Amino acid sequence: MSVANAGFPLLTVTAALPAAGAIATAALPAAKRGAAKWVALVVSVATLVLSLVVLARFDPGGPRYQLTESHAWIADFGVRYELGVDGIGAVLIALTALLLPFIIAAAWHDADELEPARPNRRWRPTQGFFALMLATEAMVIISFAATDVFLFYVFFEAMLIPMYFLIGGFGDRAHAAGEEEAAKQRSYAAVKFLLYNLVGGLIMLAAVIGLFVVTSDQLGEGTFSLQKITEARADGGFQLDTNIERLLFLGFFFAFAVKAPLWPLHTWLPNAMGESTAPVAVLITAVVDKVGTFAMLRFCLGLFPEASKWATPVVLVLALVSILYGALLAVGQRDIKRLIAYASISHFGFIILGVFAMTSQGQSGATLYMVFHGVSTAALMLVAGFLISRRGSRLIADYGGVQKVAPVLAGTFLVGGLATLSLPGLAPFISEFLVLVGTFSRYPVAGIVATAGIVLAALYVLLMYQRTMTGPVTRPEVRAMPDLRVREMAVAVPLVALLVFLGVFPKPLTDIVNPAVEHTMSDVQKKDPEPDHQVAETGWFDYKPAEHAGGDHK
Amino acid sequence: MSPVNYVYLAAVLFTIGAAGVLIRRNAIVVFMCVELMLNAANLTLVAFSRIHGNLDGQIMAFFVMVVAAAEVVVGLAIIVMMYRSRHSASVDDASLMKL
Amino acid sequence: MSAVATVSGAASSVPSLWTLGAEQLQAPKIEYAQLSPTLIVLGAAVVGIVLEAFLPRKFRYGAQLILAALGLASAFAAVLGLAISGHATTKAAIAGMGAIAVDGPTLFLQGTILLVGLVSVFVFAERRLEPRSHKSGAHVDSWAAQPASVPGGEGEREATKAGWTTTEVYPLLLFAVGGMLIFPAANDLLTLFIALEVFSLPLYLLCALARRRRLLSQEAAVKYFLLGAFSSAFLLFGAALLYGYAGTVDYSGIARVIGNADRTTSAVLAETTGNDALLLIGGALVVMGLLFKVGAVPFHMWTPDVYQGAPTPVTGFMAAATKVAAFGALLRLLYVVLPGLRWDWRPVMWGVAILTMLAGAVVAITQTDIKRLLAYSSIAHAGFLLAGVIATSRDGVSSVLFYLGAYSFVTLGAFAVVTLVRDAGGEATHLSKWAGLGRRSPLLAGVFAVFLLAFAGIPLTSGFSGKFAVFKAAAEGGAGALVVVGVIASAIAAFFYIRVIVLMFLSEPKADGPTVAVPSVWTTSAITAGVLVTIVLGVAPQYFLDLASQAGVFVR
Amino acid sequence: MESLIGLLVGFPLLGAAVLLCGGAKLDRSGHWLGVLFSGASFVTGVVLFAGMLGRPTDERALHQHLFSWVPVESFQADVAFQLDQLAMTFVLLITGVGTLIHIYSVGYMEHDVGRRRFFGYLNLFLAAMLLLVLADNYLLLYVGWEGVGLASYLLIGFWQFKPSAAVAAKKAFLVNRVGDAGLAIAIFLMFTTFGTFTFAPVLENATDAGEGMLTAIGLMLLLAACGKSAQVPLQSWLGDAMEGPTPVSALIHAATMVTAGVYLITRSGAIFNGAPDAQTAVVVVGAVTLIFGAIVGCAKDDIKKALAGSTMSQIGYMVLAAGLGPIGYAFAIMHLVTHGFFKAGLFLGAGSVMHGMNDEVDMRKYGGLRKYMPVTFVTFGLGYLAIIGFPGLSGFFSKDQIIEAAFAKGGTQGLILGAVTLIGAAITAYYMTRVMLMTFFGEERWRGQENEPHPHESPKVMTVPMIVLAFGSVFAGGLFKAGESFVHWLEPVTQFEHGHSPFSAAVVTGMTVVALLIGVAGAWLQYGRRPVPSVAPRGSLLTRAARRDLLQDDFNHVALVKPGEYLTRGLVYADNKVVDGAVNGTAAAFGGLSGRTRRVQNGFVRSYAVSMFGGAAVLVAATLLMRAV
Repeated sequence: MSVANAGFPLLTVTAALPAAGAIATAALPAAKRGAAKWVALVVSVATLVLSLVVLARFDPGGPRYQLTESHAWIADFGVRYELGVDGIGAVLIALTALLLPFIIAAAWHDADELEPARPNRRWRPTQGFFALMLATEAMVIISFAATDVFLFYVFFEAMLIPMYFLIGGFGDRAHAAGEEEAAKQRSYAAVKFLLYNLVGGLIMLAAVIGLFVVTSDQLGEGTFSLQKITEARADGGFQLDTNIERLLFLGFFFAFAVKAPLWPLHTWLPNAMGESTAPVAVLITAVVDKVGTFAMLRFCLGLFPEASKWATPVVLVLALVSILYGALLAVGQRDIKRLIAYASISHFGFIILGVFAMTSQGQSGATLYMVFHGVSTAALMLVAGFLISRRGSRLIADYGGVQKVAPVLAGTFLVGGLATLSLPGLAPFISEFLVLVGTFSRYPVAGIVATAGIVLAALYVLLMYQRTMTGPVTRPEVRAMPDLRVREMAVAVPLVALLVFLGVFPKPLTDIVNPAVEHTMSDVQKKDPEPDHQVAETGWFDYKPAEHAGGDHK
Repeated sequence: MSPVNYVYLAAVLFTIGAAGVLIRRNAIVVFMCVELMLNAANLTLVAFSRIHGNLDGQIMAFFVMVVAAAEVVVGLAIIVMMYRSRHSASVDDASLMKL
Repeated sequence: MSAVATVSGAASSVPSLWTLGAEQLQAPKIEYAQLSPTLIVLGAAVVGIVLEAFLPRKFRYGAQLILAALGLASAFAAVLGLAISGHATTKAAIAGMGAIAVDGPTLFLQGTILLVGLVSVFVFAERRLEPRSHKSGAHVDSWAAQPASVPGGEGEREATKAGWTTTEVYPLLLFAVGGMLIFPAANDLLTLFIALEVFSLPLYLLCALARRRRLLSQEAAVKYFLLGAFSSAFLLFGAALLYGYAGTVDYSGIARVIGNADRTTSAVLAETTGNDALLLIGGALVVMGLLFKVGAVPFHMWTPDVYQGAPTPVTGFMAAATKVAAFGALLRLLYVVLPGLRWDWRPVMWGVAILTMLAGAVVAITQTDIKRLLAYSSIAHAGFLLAGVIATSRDGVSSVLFYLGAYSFVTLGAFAVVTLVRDAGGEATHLSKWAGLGRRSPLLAGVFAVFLLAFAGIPLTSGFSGKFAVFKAAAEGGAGALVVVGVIASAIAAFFYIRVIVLMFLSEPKADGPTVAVPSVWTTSAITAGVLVTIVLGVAPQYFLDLASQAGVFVR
Repeated sequence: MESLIGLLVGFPLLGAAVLLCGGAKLDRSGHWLGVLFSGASFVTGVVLFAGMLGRPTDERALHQHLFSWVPVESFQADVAFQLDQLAMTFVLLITGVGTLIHIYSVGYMEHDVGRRRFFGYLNLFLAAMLLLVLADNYLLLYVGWEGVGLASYLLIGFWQFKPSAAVAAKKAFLVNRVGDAGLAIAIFLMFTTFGTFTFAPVLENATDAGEGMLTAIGLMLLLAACGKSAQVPLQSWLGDAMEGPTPVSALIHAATMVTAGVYLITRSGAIFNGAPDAQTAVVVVGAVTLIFGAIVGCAKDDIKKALAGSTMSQIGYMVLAAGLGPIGYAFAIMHLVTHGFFKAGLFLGAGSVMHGMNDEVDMRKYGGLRKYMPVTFVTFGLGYLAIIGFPGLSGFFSKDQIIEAAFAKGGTQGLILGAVTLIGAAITAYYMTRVMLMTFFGEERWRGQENEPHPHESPKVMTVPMIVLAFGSVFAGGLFKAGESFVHWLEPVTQFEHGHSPFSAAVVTGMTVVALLIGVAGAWLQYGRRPVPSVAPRGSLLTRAARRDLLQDDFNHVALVKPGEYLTRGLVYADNKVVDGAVNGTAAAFGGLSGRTRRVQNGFVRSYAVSMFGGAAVLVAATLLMRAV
């Protein structure tokens, strides 16, 4: 620890940069609207660079948590300012930092409608919008890097505030029932988002306090430090009473299940994603919600392994329900953004499935899933946002034949969609397949049920594509639709390229993630199930021509 | 007779006072009932002081009297002010703020 | 009282004031240094009265303001001096012949109260908000031009034209503060009662002194006064019974008797202590008197009405300072006098705490007046504080102290903000008027949002640190269930805080919406103080937590 | 040598990338670029083939390991290729026929605005298909598997402005997805059983797994095969797939992609050999589809749909053969190859006809075209003779082998299968003759209709590929049959054992010829002697059912689509009312509670006092109670 402290506080800086950027952006005067956008973009790119440095500095072979920082914060609560990343945290920080520039670029004009007709010294929506985004980024990064439960909790909760204003304050002007109704829906969605997560957070607060109490009477002084607790458990200095552990687990899990979101706590997501602007929707589902699934992996399993195992059956069932339920509801949606929201619910089902399958394939898959789902949803949702901004409507029925007038838009949209239905060759396929294999190898039935999800995914994606992009062009609004502009290309194309690249060559990521997953597996003291008939892996080099490949052992 | 009976009497007085507060409408009367309760307390103090054979109770009683007097000053002022502005001393009229 | 300590304990010889002459009584010993904060404040108050009597009207405002500010500031300096010189910890002692305990909690709370008083003085002194008077063109503040005059009557009109105001508020404030300084320090039942009255009576009056909406203001005063007097009668009767049980009003004395250290000293004591009814009823009644002051269910019903009717600066002062003082007294009573009865009062307090948290939160949901809303939220917070009180541990004490410090400034700031949102009729307290405030003046709305988030206990605000400290103490004290209830209550409470935020930021401004008055340096500084404390205690509370935990021991 | 394998996939992949990302500047040259890339792939294939022939049998298989793809603990997925005789066969078929069809398309798509995109997709398909057959493990095969699915989706829906095309594309992808799920599960099973899913280790050790597991895996693989090869019950998409441009139907939905299922079964032979029940299932599926497709083929008036039905039925033959085990694998592949030639030829012929007939597909509006498009007539005719199994042509040999093998299965099962294949042969002869007659003979029914077409022969760029394919359909069979060359070629991979047919080869051949004569005669009686009505007669019940693809879509609609719609609607409702309602209900409940409780605050001091008094009483009582208990 102390050794690590000597080092340069990379993680803190990575998180502090966007925070500073947020303040800077917010501070800009009303007239400097354009500058605000650029500041935000530049800062987010700089953060991306830093996060890449984090990835580079992270040594997969090294200790579990790296780049650690540890400073006293609130001794009375046993709270320290402790940062550190394992492979999982590192890649998720990278994901966050990666998506923000695209989100900001995509949201370039989203706050413009709100700008008052005549400049007003006090009311500066654009500055506020981008400042809030950067603030969210900072908080998300901290919560990915926090190795102190309390520190994590603080930002896990605080994150809600900027998100709340992003959802409630800025919407796309594309509501079917007019702006009046839209405003109502927006604030409803924002409040719903905040209340759901706040309730989850408060229940978690009870568990956090409980954790403090048990640590303080078992370790002498209460602590929230993951390392401390894990070490203490390792050398037997810390065993939780079964029931207490289960209660605490439930407290934590509830909060994360709301955030993730897991059925039946999911209903806030469609509202939030439906009413907010597409970039904000991406911020919700691709970045903020990942904190929930990440926290399950790191805190639920890391702190309460026994309880996690105890809860696994129920969680798996809920995850499966989420997968199928989300997919079926996606099929039934008439609103593009709500459709993508339900698709995300289905995907979060997969992630949680992978986390709780407790096999290395499942958990690596889940981690990769978080990243890839982030990228694919970003691609799909942002392009959808471009589409919606052109037509001013979110209803699928208002489109048709777009492919003819805007082929590039349609193309990127299709690739995003194919990624969402996890087509091989695109990144999400790898994660989904890993999750399925991992689940199947321990819970075959669950694996098979989940596999049904991939069929449904094809259904809702292709239905949406068919109804929006194909067919004859009947509507004048569609006929007048321009293809992607340069800015929009700059957003969509790199994401698509990334999807393809990671789909073909994910090894860099798996190399970083695998060791971290091993650690998690050791937390829960689980081993991968052995194959019934393990065969010596015959590499390609000692490959024999197939004269006995017929298996004619008669 | 045993000083304990005074305690019982005091208890009765206190209850009467409390009942008065709950029942009567006129602010002045309500206030007087409160005073009655204070005096019941006084009586208790004195009685116990007698029982315990130390003076704390009696001393306290004097303090209470003084306090009661001060309270009267403030209380009457407020009640009179209310009366002047609404020409009624009924506490039930003072119910603009509710829910 | 122990000055006139017991004559020969024999019940046969009839002790009375007359027989006293025989004995020479030793002059009571008063530690002026340790009582200095109280003395300074009360002294300043008296001087204030004199000034009020002799100064010509136009000088009064300035003089009173300076006097009050100086008095409070120097009193605070005195508190600091005492704390630094170790009176909070090592040199903690009973002073004033056993009447006053000068120890950690006392000094911590006195410091808090003094700061709150100081900030309140600033809010009291605000005279930018009201329009100038026509005739003299003098600035006026939010105090009645002439309290004695009939609302809407000739006298009032005259006074208003003349631009008079009630400068008596400053001495009254000082008296109230004086009483509050004694309240948590009181080390015997009599002092407790006196202190209670000393700070209650000025408050009753302050409630009645609003310039606008005088009927409401007077009604608030009446309700507060009658109910206050009622409750103090209960407290007194309870005190009498306790005296009856223990034969002394001295805290430590009673505690000793309860802990049957010296029951056998006298036959009488043996007899009275024979029936616990005296003790239990007495204790219950005293506690009830204090619960009334902290506004715990079911003794809370005065809170909304009084908070709404009283002049907003007074509301802020009451909400902050009264709670601090009352909880201080409650803590001392339960921890010093009745620790022996823990197993009797804890379950009861459990009930009260749960009721208070839930009722406060639930009823607040449907409130439409911002001041009433804050009143109910203060009830809910009283509930959270009670959870800390129940912990019955050193952590419990310090957590409550910290919470009080944090909460009082948030409250002050919030009510200070309320004073600024005005329309033709004075303050626009109806929630519907607050719609779209965020568009009109984002800064103010933002500040208020910070306060609301602190109330809601969102991390990085003092509200969260406080709530965490209290719940932690409660959980450690084995009140886990209470924590869960508290969490649920906070969830419910969050709902209406958020409602206000939604109203301010997400709903379109009304055409006839209120204007936000630009305050003078006074209110500004008050609000700034509120925000600063809220953030600092939220982000880096460690120092203050240490302070509180050092101050967490009562001297017995 | 190994290093060349990558190029097989690389060329078309590069082509696809260039064409799809290239932008409008490639519009004019794009198609030739596409041809170039596929041609390059073909040449590479030939080179490798030559190299392979140059090596002794047991060293023919090549292996190329490119890079480790997804390594997670024991889950080691590599991108590695395996080029053995089986793969080689497919490579040549795919690249060869593929290139021909590329060339053909240059002419066929000449006037289409999206031609560059079209060739991009075609190249993409070639890449995916080659990946499928070259993969050395099931996961990589899965990638190719879904890749061809994507290509097929894109090409069926190529004319997206036609809603029917878009819907057909979606349907094809969905039905295939069901099959893909099967393949995925099969891979899971292999991973959990063997800890790997690379061909060599899995197949070598298949028998350790035990029959139960092998059966499970086998059935899952069969499901996958059904999806891709349009076998019952997942056959419904193939007919609609004809919405795509005809070259696509020729390449993907006749020659190559749809036969992937057969490849999968053959490749996984070791697994099926160990699971007789699975084999039986395969055989049954094959037999049923064989008849099913044939019947559908008889009733269709749309020439492409008729050919689609026949494709279905021919693949039925292959699947059936593959289901017979080592006695059938080689013949399945052999028929696959010959079928690749003549069916591609037939489709291109059909395309050529449509080209000359304003894209008219209804055969009832054809007739007597032989003198207007002689080349098409001849090539189509040769393909026709080949498919009905006219002695001496390729179809005859391959089909005859399968029938023989079917009988050789032995026992009643063998007899039934033999009978089915014979009947199939008869029906094949019938519907193909029907197509032939309706298109090229009889009076010219297209005359005198509005915008009367002017039938004309297609340009060289189209006819040349047809001619080449015609050669293939004539001679390939004989070539393969000669000295069992083909069987010996494949034996190292697929095993071969001689089945012992109850009848001598001569007898079987005789029966086959009889069957085909019956079929031809039947068709002649119906369509050759009397004029063909240009509007379809109502027809018998069976005919009408067959025109509706034997009600397969109606069945799916009733059994799956409708219930699905109800389910989703129900869930959408439930999500709003129940799941969400619960939460909103709680909120409302608190609101109501609050509304009621606040009434207590009635503004009267005295009632407040009451509550205080009551509170005090309760407090006292409770305290006393605490002491009492």
